[in-house]
Amino acid sequence: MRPVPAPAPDFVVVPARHPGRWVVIAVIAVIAAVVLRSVIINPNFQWTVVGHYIFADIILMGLLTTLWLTAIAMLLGVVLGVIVAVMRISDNPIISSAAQFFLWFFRGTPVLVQLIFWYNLAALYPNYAIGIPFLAPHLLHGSVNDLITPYTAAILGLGLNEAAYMAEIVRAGIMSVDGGQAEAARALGMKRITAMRRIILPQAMRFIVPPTGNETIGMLKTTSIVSVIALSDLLYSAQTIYSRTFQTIPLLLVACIWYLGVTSLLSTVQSRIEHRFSRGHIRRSR
Amino acid sequence: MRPVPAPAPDFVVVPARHPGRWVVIAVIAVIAAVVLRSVIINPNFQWTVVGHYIFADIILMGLLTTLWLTAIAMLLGVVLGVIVAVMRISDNPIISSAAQFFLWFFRGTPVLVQLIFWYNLAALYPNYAIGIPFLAPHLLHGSVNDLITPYTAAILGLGLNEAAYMAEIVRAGIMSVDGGQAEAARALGMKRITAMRRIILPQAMRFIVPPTGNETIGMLKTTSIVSVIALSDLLYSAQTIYSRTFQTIPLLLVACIWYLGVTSLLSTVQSRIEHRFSRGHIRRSR
Amino acid sequence: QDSKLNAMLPDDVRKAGVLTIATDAHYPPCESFADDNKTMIGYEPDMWNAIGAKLGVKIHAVSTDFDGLIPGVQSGRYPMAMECISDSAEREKQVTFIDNSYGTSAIYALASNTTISDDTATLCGLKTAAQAGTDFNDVLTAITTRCKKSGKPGLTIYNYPSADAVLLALYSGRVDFVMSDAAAAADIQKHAPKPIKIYTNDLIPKLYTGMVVRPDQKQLAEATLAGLKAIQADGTYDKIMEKWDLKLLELPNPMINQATVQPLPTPVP
Amino acid sequence: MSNPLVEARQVIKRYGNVEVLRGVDFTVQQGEVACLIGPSGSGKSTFLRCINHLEKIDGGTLTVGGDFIGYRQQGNKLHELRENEIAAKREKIGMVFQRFNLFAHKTALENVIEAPIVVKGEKRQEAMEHARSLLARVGLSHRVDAYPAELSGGQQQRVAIARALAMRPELMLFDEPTSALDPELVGEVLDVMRDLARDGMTMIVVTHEMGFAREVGKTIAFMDEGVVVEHGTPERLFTAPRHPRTRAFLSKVLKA
Amino acid sequence: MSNPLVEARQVIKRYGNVEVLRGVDFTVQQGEVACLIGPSGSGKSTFLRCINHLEKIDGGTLTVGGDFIGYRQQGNKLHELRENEIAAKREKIGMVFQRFNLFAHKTALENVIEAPIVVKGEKRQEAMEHARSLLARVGLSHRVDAYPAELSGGQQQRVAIARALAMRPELMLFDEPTSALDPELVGEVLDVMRDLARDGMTMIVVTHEMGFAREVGKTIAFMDEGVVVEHGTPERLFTAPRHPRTRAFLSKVLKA
Ligand SMILES: Nc1ncnc2c1ncn2[C@@H]1O[C@H](COP(=O)(O)OP(=O)(O)OP(=O)(O)O)[C@@H](O)[C@H]1O
Ligand SMILES: Nc1ncnc2c1ncn2[C@@H]1O[C@H](COP(=O)(O)OP(=O)(O)OP(=O)(O)O)[C@@H](O)[C@H]1O
Ligand SMILES: [Mg+2]
Ligand SMILES: [Mg+2]
Repeated sequence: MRPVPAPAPDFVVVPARHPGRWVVIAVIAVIAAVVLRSVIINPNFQWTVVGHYIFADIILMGLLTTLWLTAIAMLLGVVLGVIVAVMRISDNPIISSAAQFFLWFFRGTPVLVQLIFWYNLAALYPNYAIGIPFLAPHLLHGSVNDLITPYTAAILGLGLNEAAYMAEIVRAGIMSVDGGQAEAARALGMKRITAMRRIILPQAMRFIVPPTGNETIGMLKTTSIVSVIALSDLLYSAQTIYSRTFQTIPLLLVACIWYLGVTSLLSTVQSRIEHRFSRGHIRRSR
Repeated sequence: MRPVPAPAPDFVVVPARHPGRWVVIAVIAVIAAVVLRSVIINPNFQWTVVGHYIFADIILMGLLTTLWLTAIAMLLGVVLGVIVAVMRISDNPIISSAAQFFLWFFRGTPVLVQLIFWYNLAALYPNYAIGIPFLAPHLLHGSVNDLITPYTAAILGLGLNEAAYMAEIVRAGIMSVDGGQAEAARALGMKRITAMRRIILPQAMRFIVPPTGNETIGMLKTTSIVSVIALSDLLYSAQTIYSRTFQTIPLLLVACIWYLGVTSLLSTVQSRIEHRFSRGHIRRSR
Repeated sequence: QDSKLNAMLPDDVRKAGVLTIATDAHYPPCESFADDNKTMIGYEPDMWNAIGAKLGVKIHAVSTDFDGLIPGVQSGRYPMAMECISDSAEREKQVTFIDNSYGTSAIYALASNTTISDDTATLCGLKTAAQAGTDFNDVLTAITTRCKKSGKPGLTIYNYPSADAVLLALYSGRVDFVMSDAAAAADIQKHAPKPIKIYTNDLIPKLYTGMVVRPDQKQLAEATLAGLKAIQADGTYDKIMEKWDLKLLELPNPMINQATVQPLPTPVP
Repeated sequence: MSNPLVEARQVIKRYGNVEVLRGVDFTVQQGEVACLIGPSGSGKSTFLRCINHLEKIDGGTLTVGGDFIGYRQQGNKLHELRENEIAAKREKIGMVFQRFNLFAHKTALENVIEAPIVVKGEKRQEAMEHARSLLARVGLSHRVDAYPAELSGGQQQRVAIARALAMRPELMLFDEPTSALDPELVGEVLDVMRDLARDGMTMIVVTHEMGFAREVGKTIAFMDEGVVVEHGTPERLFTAPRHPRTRAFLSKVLKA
Repeated sequence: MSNPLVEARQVIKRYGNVEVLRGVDFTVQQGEVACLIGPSGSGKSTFLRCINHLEKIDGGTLTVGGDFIGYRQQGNKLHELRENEIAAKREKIGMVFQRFNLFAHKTALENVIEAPIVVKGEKRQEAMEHARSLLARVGLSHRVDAYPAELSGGQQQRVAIARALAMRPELMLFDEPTSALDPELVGEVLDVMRDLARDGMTMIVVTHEMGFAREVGKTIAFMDEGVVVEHGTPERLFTAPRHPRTRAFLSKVLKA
């Protein structure tokens, strides 16, 4: 190595220019303006109709149904999904095949069919009776139709279906956690299930959250399928109106505006959760 | 340490018994038998009707539509999804916001609306004209209805929608690949895009495949939404028949049987692909 | 209320004092939701309320998507369904009909389209649409058959899942004409974004439409039929049909499963 | 001297068809520090993992404190235990890994209190106090709230030691605890281990730090190809290895 | 001696508000081996990464072969290059990481041929031949088809060296290439590096292997807190360090 040379001659640094970027910005701006203008002035969009219905009671009621159905179905889906995923990777062959069967069945059939099935369980089994053989054969009994209201059917149908999809996501997440973590937990005397709950799952969340965001946003739209069991969500409420007034496009716009709003909200929540679960995981420099 | 003691006294090892397992197996077997029996003998299922329609031409045609729509929509979804995901994590703020807008819009609106929108573009814009201002103002022009057939509308609607969901999945996958891999690629002189294509994405596949399996199986059922644009998939074909004959339950069974079959096939393919992409990733002992 | 009619009802319905009817309230003028989106309006709601009054039961109407309708009846969740359901031999194998009116269809086209007329020949080679799984499709097939017989090209038929999707295809110019319920003509013309003209055709048949119950609900079917006859006898039926501008579709002598008991002629293409 | 805490006789372990441990004999007395050395792949880690039954053995006997970790003894019958029953028995054995394996989503303090709370059911307050004193002992009082990714390797390994000690084990197993560390950081971890040895903790240490083995080890065992080839006091083994394989190995390692 | 391949003058690098490099001066001649030593966090890795512009510098100048890696010079103006233009310039600089960073989904051979094919556009056949000869040179002819996870650390690091050499670089950067290796395996990697040095490759090596630095290094630079505190020949630096910080560091490392 040489003795340190004299200080460097003063170079002037010229930052990298990206002329392409400005062209792209300009083109996008022009296109956006044209599209926006044509959307606003195009009479087919019937903006006055949109304005009339956007806060209509029926739409807001539908939105409410969409929101709570999504919330409950996702809750059930995540909780059951975690359980099924853990069962699926169990060493016990029975537990793991049971989980696999669940996955196969509920991923494999359309949710429409599942809903109709639950709702009309009575067609197959009109009455139920739970009892203790010989002693009290009919401890609890009644009509299946009374037991399964549209709400229970919707929650069962959407929740179980979602659980199957979530199970697959959770499984992938668990597999992505470094094996050393489980090993350390076992060496400390934790039971498998404790290690899963306290050590593996919290770390798997990093991988689980983004696809779960997808599922939640998807569920928001899937709920409209409950119209087959006489429940009316946001989209179906809009459809109800336009089946009478034939104002199809403006009413779909009303639904879209609400969906976009809720989706934006959920995306924000998602990136917060993602941030939270990346705790302790500093990505090495790129 | 002591001198080595005499060989161990001969203990007899009694393997762990899992009496619980056998009870569970028995219970499951009994339940399965009861359910199966009741499914087979229950007249509501109308198995003869199922048998009559299971290989009916219209059902098989519907199945075909389901299959090719799923294939093309997923293909478009994956390809576009990868592009959008890569754009989303780009350093270039314009590219990344464009990707974010795409995600926001296509995840945020129901696919039903997107389909109706594409299909009925003509209601909004009856004609199109692409030209060079002043010189050849109408180089290409025609009726939008001729341009957008049910098929193009279906592919656009399903594919773009799926792309938004896939983008989120791919992004999560890319973030899960160790940062050192990108670094090594850059140090070897690879351009970002080359590193992404050759090094990062193939390794991200491990994380991408399971949720993509979910998406594909979901898409299989989502295709039935194309009925709004006069295409008839498996489920809708069944619906068309039962809306005439009122044999709702047996025809839904027909659809379910096919869906379960295809899902089983896809699950097998998925685990093969998963296996393939875990190449070089030996999990440390659990 | 007529105590003799009330006595005809099955015990469970009579004791409950409520009869649940499932429908899909998205088909004006059969039934649709009023502006409050709770009340169902249409000629069928008027009719079921009148019959309910005669039978001495309250009617509880539930709107559900069609896919849930028949399974709901078969499972006993809904004792009855009413949704301008047209009667056919095939459907009678699944459910029992109490027919209450005629149903028929009409051809709808944009007023700007001047080539179409009541003559079948003007329709040959055009694009058309109808709701999937409906009898409208049989008419379209018949038109195609006649066109082909006279050496002309047949129709290109698109099927959509709902009446509004069919109309949207017409407005967006995707099809030249559509086939839909004749009863809806007034509503369609009132709400259409573009002027609409209506045509008839000699290939359009008349059908019976009615309420449906599970085949083993003979007693409920008989009671309902008796109620229907009662409102015909006292003139309520006439008033309802007149109010909805449907006098032409009145069914003078209603029966159970009329499509097989007293088949209507099908026009020959 | 007549109180063996760990006693292994003819321990055999197979992965599929490969016999990784081919009859290991090994005894450690209460309060003793035993070092295991040997080339890569000789089965050192595998043997260590057998001791707390992270791996099931396929032959021989292996007891800790006279107790079969994976079995319940009844007469001359050994009833295999289920995973959850074994878990409880692992409490008394602490283990420190080469790659630390700290829980990445928990701070240093949370790492240490986790097992006492969820496994032993200690009160949070108590566990915290104990954890703080342990972290102080390994010189990390100022870093209790840092996440593992924010700690240097040496600091992470010291947290790992504190985590194992929090369960108040009778025996500590170390699997190359310093080999993932920068040379500068090795010292701080060895210091902690020296300290533990002085306090009378029974320890089995797989290590490549010959200086440490010589200074702290009461006995050294040299493993190769799944057996303990030779063992003895450090003085004897390092100065007069009897077996040619021991000699070859030592010459290679001591030179580097 | 008048042909500096790498020339750094007053290089400054900040992460946010933290100045990590606070004016580094450093020169390496063509064909020379320079070793960088210093405590953890002193900025050795950061400086190495600045040389091939994996990090952008915030002040000073840094040239390789007279060329500004991140800039195009025009008169006394330095035009910043875009990432893709810089990529091309990195070809002539090979880099070996502490954690190897082999492409996990590719075999040893595929790791080595990847960059020549996709970056330089070499023919597959040619690249394969070259790769095989390089893998033979690092003693891995028998393991060409193994995936990284199937290789020992020492073998992985040797593949990483072959991978860097496959681009026929003028300069090789090593960032603690042996610190993640078991002591037994260190030797095999250092042997390969010795070999390279003998063949006249210009190398900058961040290392804790003082024996290697002393034997192979032409010059040694000691870094602390973002500056080169002292540099000189190994003999001088190791036997008569001038700066007290150098002395403190060396005493700690040489003892371990
Ligand atoms: N889960 C496993 N499946 C198959 N083989 C294994 C497994 N774990 C270890 N082995 C093999 O067992 C042998 C002993 O491995 P072990 O890790 O015990 O060696 P070691 O002495 O600890 O080596 P090192 O110093 O490299 O850590 C090796 O050949 C290894 O490849
Ligand atoms: N991406 C980053 N963001 C913020 N600070 C960083 C980043 N990378 C490194 N640093 C900080 O820069 C300083 C120098 O780090 P560097 O890795 O260059 O040190 P080093 O000498 O290589 O140390 P070691 O011997 O531990 O590898 C450290 O204090 C480190 O915390
Ligand atoms: Mg080991
Ligand atoms: Mg470093």
